[in-house]
Amino acid sequence: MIISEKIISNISVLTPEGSLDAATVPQLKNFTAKSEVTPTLVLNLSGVDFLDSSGLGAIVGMARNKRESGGDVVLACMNDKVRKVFEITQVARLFHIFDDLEAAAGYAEKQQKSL
Amino acid sequence: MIISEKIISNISVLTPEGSLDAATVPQLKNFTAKSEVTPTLVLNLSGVDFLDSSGLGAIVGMARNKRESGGDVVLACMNDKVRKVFEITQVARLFHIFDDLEAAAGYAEKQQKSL
Amino acid sequence: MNTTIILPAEMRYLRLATITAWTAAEIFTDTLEIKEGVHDFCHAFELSVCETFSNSVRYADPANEEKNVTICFSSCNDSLTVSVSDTNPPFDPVTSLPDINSYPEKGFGLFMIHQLMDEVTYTREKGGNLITMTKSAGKHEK
Amino acid sequence: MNTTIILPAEMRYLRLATITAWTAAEIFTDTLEIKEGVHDFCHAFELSVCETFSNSVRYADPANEEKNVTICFSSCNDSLTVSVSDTNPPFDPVTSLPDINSYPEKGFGLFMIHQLMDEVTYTREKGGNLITMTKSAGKHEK
Ligand SMILES: Nc1ncnc2c1ncn2[C@@H]1O[C@H](COP(=O)(O)OP(=O)(O)O)[C@@H](O)[C@H]1O
Ligand SMILES: Nc1ncnc2c1ncn2[C@@H]1O[C@H](COP(=O)(O)OP(=O)(O)O)[C@@H](O)[C@H]1O
Repeated sequence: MIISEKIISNISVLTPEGSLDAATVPQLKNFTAKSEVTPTLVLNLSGVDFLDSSGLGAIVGMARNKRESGGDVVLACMNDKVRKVFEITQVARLFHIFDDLEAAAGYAEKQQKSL
Repeated sequence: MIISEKIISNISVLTPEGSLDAATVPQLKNFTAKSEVTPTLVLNLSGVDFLDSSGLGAIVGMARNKRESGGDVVLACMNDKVRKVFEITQVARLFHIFDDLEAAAGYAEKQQKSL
Repeated sequence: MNTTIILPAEMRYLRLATITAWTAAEIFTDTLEIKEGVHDFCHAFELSVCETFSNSVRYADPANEEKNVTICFSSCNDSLTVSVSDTNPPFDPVTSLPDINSYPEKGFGLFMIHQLMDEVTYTREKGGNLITMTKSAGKHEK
Repeated sequence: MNTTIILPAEMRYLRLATITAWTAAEIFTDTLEIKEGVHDFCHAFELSVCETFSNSVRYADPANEEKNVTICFSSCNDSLTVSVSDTNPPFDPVTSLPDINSYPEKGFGLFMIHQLMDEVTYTREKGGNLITMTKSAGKHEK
């Protein structure tokens, strides 16, 4: 799994690519443990073609960590297969989910400013 | 396997898409048996991601039929995996192979005119 | 269709398990000449096999070396069945959704399988677990 | 790695045979952390399994119903081996290239396998054919 990081509207945008599952989740956790990101970040899921419950759990854990310290995780650009996992588990209602990456980063920036 | 047909420079261009193998070759044979194509045609392999010996044999058979009646089959746009099959079997030397579709159709048109 | 794949109980084979599941489901829908809902049907098998295979790897008994996980596909009319068997200790197949508001990081797997499949059974067999999951390609999305 | 897949001897399973071969080869190269030539290595397995599986289907004895083809992957150091076994009548594993100038439509399969693999053996076993093919991921293109 390749994970890249960029800044849009002063917000860290993480873009994992490939399958986010039990085999690759350790790489995402490793990446977020090491990299310095803004308090509120955008997880751009446009490159994630498959998500399982381990990947979902990792995203939920990331959100909990961020929220405990006043930040947040905002989700963007999930395909239908990924969205389905968020929906059947009802995890979707924990998140702000955007179809557009710029809109997600804009929302995240406003959130972060209001801290 | 989806096969489409169009005309470039007065030449029929056949574009099969997907895997051209023992399981899908019957569809290519069916298509060429039914459709009316120019005496010289271009087989555009840009959409063929995999070729096996059955697919290769079907292309060789198509070339034999065409040449027996004075026409030809010109090949275009094969990826590395497909090219390898042509090379290890030495079948490559039976064909004119182009990387560019327009160039292939141009060459085929000249061939056909000189009949 | 009657297809079996036997994989080592290691997480790096997860990819092979899921791609086999997707492709087996796709071939099955081809034979039925079903066009609608094929993507969702294949995804249900991909995801359910992913969840069960990764559980079989994760909860394997470390003392038991050289473990395998066996995945079998079989069909009956318009239903496809996949079974996943391992040599793990038994477990209680709870299927309730964890409390979302506590931000749970696990416990979604079996719940999801029950959402995705028409029928799920758990049995204990020959010193291992056998999970059998069936879904009809004719029915529409639950 | 020790992976087995058992497929019905029907051409529509060819896709499952080839995708399994590609993915098994890819997982094997991951474990070796080899970066160069991975694509060619995986293609060699994809194509060789395609050729042998489709032969097993094509040349099956029609009288023998409910036939299966078994594909096994195993590794040793930097070599991956795949064996394909069927329940077909025996055959003479000729490996010469047909005369290209006569525009042959068949007879390329076994020749190609010998070009793609480092070692190919043919044996007759338990009323069927067993073709075993090995390739080292370390060596470079033949
Ligand atoms: N194949 C298995 N072998 C042993 N225990 C299992 C197996 N599958 C599931 N379990 C048990 O069932 C529990 C619930 O599984 P699941 O719903 O997939 O959630 P999670 O794996 O995230 O905890 C697991 O925590 C585990 O204790
Ligand atoms: N699995 C098999 N079972 C029976 N006969 C086989 C098998 N594989 C190959 N053969 C025989 O060997 C011949 C050569 O095979 P191959 O080189 O793949 O070319 P082709 O299949 O195009 O003829 C086949 O024509 C067939 O007679």
